[in-house]
Amino acid sequence: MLELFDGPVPTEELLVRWYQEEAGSNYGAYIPFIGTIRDEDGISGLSFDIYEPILESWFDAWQEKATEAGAILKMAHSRGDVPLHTSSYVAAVFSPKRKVALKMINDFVEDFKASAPIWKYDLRDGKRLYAADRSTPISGSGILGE
Amino acid sequence: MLELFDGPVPTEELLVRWYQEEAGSNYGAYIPFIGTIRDEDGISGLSFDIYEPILESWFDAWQEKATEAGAILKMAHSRGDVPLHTSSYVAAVFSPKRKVALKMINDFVEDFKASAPIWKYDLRDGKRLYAADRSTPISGSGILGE
Amino acid sequence: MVRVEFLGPIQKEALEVEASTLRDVAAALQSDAEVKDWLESCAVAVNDTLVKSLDTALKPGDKVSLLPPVCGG
Amino acid sequence: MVRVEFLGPIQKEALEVEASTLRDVAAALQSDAEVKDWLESCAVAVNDTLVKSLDTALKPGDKVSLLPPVCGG
Repeated sequence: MLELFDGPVPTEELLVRWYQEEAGSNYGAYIPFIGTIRDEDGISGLSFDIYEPILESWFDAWQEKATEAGAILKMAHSRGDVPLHTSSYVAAVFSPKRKVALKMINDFVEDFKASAPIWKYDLRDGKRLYAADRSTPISGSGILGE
Repeated sequence: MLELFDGPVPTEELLVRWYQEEAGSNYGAYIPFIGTIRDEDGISGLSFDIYEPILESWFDAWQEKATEAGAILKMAHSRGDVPLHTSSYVAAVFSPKRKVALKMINDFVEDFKASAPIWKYDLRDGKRLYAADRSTPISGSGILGE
Repeated sequence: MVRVEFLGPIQKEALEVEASTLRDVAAALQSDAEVKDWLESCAVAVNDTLVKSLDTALKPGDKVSLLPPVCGG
Repeated sequence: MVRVEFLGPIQKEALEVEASTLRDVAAALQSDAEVKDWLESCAVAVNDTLVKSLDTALKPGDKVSLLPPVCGG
């Protein structure tokens, strides 16, 4: 399940609702990851663009991988502006097994950072500035420059 | 912070309260781990004994390690009986950095399983049976048998 | 004609390009001053599937998307 | 005398043992049929600190705890 929100994600509600959704599913381990906007470098917040068709197919491929391991994934992300100290990203894995869950949340979050078609902007002095220095080319990038 | 509860841990309340407690602390990553009792092998639940003095010193040593990495840890665990599909264990790391948080929740939970002075019992047919086959000798065990 | 779309921070309207493979798209974009500097760092999707070869065949109406470096979370 | 306590699933009341090192405690427990089989798998704490040497010195009033294999979570 992939949920997108305009502005901050409703972290408390998601953490509780996801727990309750799977309360009877007999998963032994639930590991959420929550990403919150830090006050640094004088920004007033971050802003995000998402390309949904490819985000959805990326997430579906991960859900399939989770299913093969007996696990499931849930994810929520913000579109648009997100103020300091609020959250823009919540992901979670549920698995019967602790070790599967610990490895999967790590691998999922790392691949998310490297591959999910989401662009980040600093909000500073009323401007929306692409965070080029913290961004990563998706694997296979550059073929048009050859 | 280490919190012990008679019976199930109040997972929803903990996940939300811990998030709110650190909402202004400028941590970028929050990763809880929630352990829930699975319905397997005909048990009606699990039960736990805890030796608190050593659990506390074990946790304090981890908190110190977290502090050195700029992170903090929180943990809650059950004492006594915990029914199926309720939770007995919630741990969490907060860190400025994603990678520190992902590594720390893994290492903390794995060391918890290997070292925390907590004993698990299956509840089955009205009896409380030590889960010897799933238990791990603490590092350095056996000196009295030499 | 295929439609070329620019995602995220690339501030550019979509283009219509005559192309039978991605190689034709690359040639058209390399001569476009506005977008040239993005090419080295962009991934490419055809009809919302990422592709990795310039030999990828295109047919009229296909959608080619350029995805600059990402940073979700 | 030191006090020897048995934790978790070891169903045994605490003992008072005459001991100047852990080696003396080991000798006393090895001759105790109720607890003998636990010794190979137990960790040992003196005054709530885990120790790894039989040469650990003990003084009157010290608390020695036996910790059988654990499984929290």
